[in-house]
Amino acid sequence: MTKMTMIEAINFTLQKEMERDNRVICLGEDIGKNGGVFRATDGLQALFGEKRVVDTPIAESAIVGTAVGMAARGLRPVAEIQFLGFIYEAMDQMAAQASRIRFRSAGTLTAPMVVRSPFGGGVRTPELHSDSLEGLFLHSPGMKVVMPSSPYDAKGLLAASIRDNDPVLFLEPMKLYRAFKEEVPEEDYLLEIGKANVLKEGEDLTVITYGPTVPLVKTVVEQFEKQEGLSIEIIDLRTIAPLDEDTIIASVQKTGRAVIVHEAVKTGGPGAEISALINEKALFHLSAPIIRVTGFDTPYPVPSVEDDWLPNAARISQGIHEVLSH
Amino acid sequence: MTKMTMIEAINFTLQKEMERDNRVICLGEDIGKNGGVFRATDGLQALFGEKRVVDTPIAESAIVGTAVGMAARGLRPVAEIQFLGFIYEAMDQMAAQASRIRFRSAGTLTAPMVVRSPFGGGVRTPELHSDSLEGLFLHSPGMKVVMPSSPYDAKGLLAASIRDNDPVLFLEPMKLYRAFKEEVPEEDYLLEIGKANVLKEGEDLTVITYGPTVPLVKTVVEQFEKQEGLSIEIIDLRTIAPLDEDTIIASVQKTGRAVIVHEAVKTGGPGAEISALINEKALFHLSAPIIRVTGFDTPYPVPSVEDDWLPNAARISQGIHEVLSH
Amino acid sequence: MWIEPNERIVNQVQILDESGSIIGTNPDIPDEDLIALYKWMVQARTFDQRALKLQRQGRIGTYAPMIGQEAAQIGSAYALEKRDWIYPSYREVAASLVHGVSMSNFFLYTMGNLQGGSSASVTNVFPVQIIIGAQCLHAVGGAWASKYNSENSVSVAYIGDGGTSQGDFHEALNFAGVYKLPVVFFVQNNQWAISVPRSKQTASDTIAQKAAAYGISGIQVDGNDVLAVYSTMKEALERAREGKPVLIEAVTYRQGPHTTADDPTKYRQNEEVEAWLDKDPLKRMKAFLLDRNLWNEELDQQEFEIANEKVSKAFEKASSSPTSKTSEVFDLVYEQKPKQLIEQQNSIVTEGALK
Amino acid sequence: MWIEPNERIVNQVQILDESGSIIGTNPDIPDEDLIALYKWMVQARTFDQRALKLQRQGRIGTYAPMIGQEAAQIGSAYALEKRDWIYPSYREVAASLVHGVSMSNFFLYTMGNLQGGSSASVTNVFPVQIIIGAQCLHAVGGAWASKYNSENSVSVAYIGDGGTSQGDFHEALNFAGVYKLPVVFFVQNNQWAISVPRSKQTASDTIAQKAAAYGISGIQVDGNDVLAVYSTMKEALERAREGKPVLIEAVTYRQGPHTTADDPTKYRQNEEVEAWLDKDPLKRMKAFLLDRNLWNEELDQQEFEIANEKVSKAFEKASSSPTSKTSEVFDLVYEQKPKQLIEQQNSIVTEGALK
Ligand SMILES: Cc1ncc(C[n+]2csc(CCOP(=O)(O)OP(=O)(O)O)c2C)c(N)n1
Ligand SMILES: Cc1ncc(C[n+]2csc(CCOP(=O)(O)OP(=O)(O)O)c2C)c(N)n1
Ligand SMILES: [Mg+2]
Ligand SMILES: [Mg+2]
Repeated sequence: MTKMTMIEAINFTLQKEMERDNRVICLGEDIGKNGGVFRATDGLQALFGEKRVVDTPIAESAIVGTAVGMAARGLRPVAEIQFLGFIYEAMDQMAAQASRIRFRSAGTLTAPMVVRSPFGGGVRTPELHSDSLEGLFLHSPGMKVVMPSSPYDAKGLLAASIRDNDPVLFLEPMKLYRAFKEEVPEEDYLLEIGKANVLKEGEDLTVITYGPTVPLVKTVVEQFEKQEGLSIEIIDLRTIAPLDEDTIIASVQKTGRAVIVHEAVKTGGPGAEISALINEKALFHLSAPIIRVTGFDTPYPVPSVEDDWLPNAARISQGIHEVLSH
Repeated sequence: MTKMTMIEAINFTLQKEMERDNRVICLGEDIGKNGGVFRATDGLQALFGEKRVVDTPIAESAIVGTAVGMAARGLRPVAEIQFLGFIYEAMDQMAAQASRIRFRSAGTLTAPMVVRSPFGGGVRTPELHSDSLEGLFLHSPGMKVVMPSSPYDAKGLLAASIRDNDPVLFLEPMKLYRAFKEEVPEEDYLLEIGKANVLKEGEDLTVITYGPTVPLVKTVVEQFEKQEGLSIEIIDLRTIAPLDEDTIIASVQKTGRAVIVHEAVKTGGPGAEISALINEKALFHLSAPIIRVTGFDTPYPVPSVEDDWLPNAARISQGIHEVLSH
Repeated sequence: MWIEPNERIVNQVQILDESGSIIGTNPDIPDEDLIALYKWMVQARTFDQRALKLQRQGRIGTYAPMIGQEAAQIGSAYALEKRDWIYPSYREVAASLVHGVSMSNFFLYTMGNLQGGSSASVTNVFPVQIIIGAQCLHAVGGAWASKYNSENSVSVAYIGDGGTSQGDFHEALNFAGVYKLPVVFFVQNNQWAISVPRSKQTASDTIAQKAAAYGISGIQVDGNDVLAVYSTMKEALERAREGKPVLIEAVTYRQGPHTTADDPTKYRQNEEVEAWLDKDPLKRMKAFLLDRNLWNEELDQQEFEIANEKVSKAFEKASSSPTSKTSEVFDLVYEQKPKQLIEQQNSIVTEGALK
Repeated sequence: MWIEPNERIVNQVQILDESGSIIGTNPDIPDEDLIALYKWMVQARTFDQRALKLQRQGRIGTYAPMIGQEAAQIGSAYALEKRDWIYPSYREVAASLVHGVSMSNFFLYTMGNLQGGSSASVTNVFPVQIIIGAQCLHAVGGAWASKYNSENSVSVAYIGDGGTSQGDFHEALNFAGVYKLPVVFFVQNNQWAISVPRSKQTASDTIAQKAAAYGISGIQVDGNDVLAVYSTMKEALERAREGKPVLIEAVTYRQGPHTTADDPTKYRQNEEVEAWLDKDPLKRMKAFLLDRNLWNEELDQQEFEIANEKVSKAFEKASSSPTSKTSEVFDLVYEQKPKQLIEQQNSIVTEGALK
């Protein structure tokens, strides 16, 4: 066991996976000598050479598209999209190519590949560097979408993603890269894709979240429980495609109340699907409307106002209050 | 008044709008001499010349991106994307450029433009020619998404879209292009963007749908009412971004039951948002879970199985039955 | 100092003229290959014409005829080794057949059968790509994998003149150049992209010259001259195998409609079509073989009959293949079906009963 | 027959050598313009260095310094007419200032103030584009609008060497060629795209030669030679005004980090930086002016002081401008706020009270 930040855990996992399987190769902008703009691939080129850690020209469609081509021919590419806001450029290769090659080829070809990308706000970036676009891929069958909220999860989920035989979009909450350290086993372990993590059990309400907002939700819930003497369950989804229905439904059946928290804009986002799912499968257990505490329905704004725009402590508390008021 | 098919209504409206405002120009693949692969722009190049009806190279990002550039400099481009499945190629220009230029420029520049595209299934096309991807744009603030379900609506909504000062994605249900004719006034009229159309009032249940599935829903509902002696309300959304909350909520508050029908795949689609919205604002009026009858969570399949894959009469009836069973 | 527009004059590689006489140097191609090339053209054309007919009869779905492009497709695919890969668009039936896809498989594709995409299970041919340009990146990725594993396999992306306008085409050629990959971009410039003529697709005089943007080799070849295409492709493959990517422009003509859903009389003159019929690739190669005494009319008739028979058998086979079941689609999304798909799959079975 | 990789030798346009002496033909540029060009360079560099310092002090956000690229940006922007438009990326502060954006507006941008994007309200400068390549298409669309309305206005897209790899770059140049639009693509080849050197971005020897792919004019110019850039841009604008699009490659160097978030010592050698400092654009132009007796050390010092003063004032102005309010963001999504946004806007106001 060593204490690692999330970025260290990611870096460590990439190294281990590359050692384990020489079909794994990393490609992306500035991931070589520079080690990635966040240093996720730091030192990997020195270890594995330019053949396995490849700096690419600036062309996201090509990064994803060539990864599809590689994966279909037996490699296990791990592509980096420098910031999730740039994935729009690769949308066809993500949603119409990587996601559909198994289908199109009647199962004769597959795209076992990972597209890693930092995402989420709160770190004062220029425009289009803080967008949470995971919702687009929830609506793109064939793609899995996985996101860690801690160093431990990052390692287990990234290793599982690289070994998965389907394309995985692996989203790394930028603001958590160096937010804290925790114990991470150096030994091999995998966390199951498609399985949510009940971070904390509770009886009165369920907060469903994932990725960047998990630590914040934990803090808010802790305070709330102390102040109000309540018991709140927290679900960290870990995977949003496919969603872990069982865990979500079981929890809401117990608590009867749900708040969903994510940074992605509200309308048409992951929260909509989660709410619709609960409605479909646990409506009669609900004691209150499901509240979504999310980014507002605007473009991700400039740094000077992002703290108010994001689902912050005040807004999450307000959401919880509202659900409890019924 | 003349009887027109939807494709005729679209063609007629484009002509009228081009006559009315010479800032309106059409661009897209094969829209000139060929008049578009569905003949939506038939005859327009002969009327307005190559300057105003422009065949483009095959480059969707450029079609949308140059339209953004034109619109910001005072033109009113109407771009055609030949099939909605190809919009992935233009995703950045749609969601990060057209949608955000007002925001980015602090309101000093706008993108008054329309992107027209046929969409939806049931007509035995090759792969990626039948996809319903409107859900992606519901989750892209700054873009409006409008879809007619009849020739009359097509004219009023298209004219309104062209005159709107924000970018509009105007989606034309391919299977309805020539499905039927109806009276369409030749005079100018506009249908309000953002306003749903209550096609039929009812007391026992609300079916919410839009675009290609509207006529089917009408037929199924009619049969259902006859057979079961029920009264069902049908809402044709006409616009899915922004959603007409008031109409949806008022209806569900009355009926207490809702079925949502669309061809887009279920998970993360427009139905999820509608369901979440109802949950948020009318939960205590609900007597039954909201059921979504949609495309399945797979890539749009090959022609030989599409009729079973689509929300057909059997599946819609089943959905209605299910909601009524509570 | 200025690079003036289209300053480079690009010469086309030609071996046979329109009447089938040798123009350039006599190619060093064994007789059996000469005959095989022609036989493939006969088969491809026969398939193509039947498919068109079957579509008109409503027995198969939308079909994109390649009549006129046989030399380009067959000359290029015939030059490949079995271990090479091709990445076709929707119009590459001839190239695909040559590289090992069965006619019945292609019929299944046009019938909207899920198995129509399974070519890669029997030979190195990627499934048909509908999105213009996307396959170029897959070919680059494939070439990359092959270089990585020292497989000595070249990847060939087929694309049309119109496809060269797409961003993916650019990104693919650029990556190929940077990583020195064993890949050939084979552009069939058939003069039309649906209704848009080559001249409106790009202002560059030739497509071959686009190679200059990527520091790779480019060449233009008479795409209706199967010998020129074959020899050029051979050279290209040699370069590619050494890690020198190549852009080939094969100048040819789409004699038929874009697809069975298209009406070309809307946008092009009959005279143009007629003029290109004179350059027909089969006619030309046949004349050459006749002249060499490698062929005669009787053999020719026989060959068309054999081809007809083959196509008929293939169509029968496809027609009697199990049709796709809706429930199958749920098995092809992920390696393991998540709960949602299991539920949806089950719901469909129930509904089948309901109808 | 083969177009061999990089067969075309591209010569760079140069007027001043590194020491500021005339190499080529003496340019026909009035003294006041010569002085103005230099003064702009002084202002731009002063702004740039201050911005860097302010970022280090945490008073502005991420900043992308353009030190070393003053000649490229100013030489090109100074050649424009007021009615021309520029479409910048994130690094075009110098070009933007020359074309009429105020320093305080640029500071607002770096401070994350919504008003930082409002340049187009005062001058023909599009807001900063973050997405590599996207602005090229907007410039093409703008040029198209200008041609449509016979405005005689050229649109200039600024992009970096790395940006030429993007699909949008390709599609933009191709459209420009097809429609013969009044547009100039001005590539600042500053040798680096963050950590990726030019040599790994594309296998083409020069970026200028990429023009060949689009049937448009291309030219390479010494981007640290403000006179060469200015004269070349003048010619380019003439061509563009006649509907002949131009691709210019200005060879220059990014002396600083990619942005304030970047550490270039990770990936490049100090010797390389040093070598390029010898080619510094200000040094060179100053030597030229001194030699011509159009300038002296006193004037120089004075000019830096004036610039410093101006930058200070601009920063003060920006700092004392109203900060953006969260509620404003809801007003900038659509012309009219839909119900959802009104509700969300109202909710934010309430919450402000809660905190
Ligand atoms: C991304 C994308 N845009 C548009 C289309 C529609 N489309 C199909 S074929 C075609 C023309 C292609 O022309 P070309 O590349 O010359 O190939 P050809 O059909 O002549 O073989 C178009 C526009 C598509 N399939 N994909
Ligand atoms: C579509 C997209 N991909 C990646 C990035 C991240 N990024 C920002 S600047 C940059 C390098 C650009 O290099 P170049 O075009 O040479 O311009 P320079 O920074 O040197 O001025 C990269 C990769 C981006 N902003 N947009
Ligand atoms: Mg073509
Ligand atoms: Mg650069």
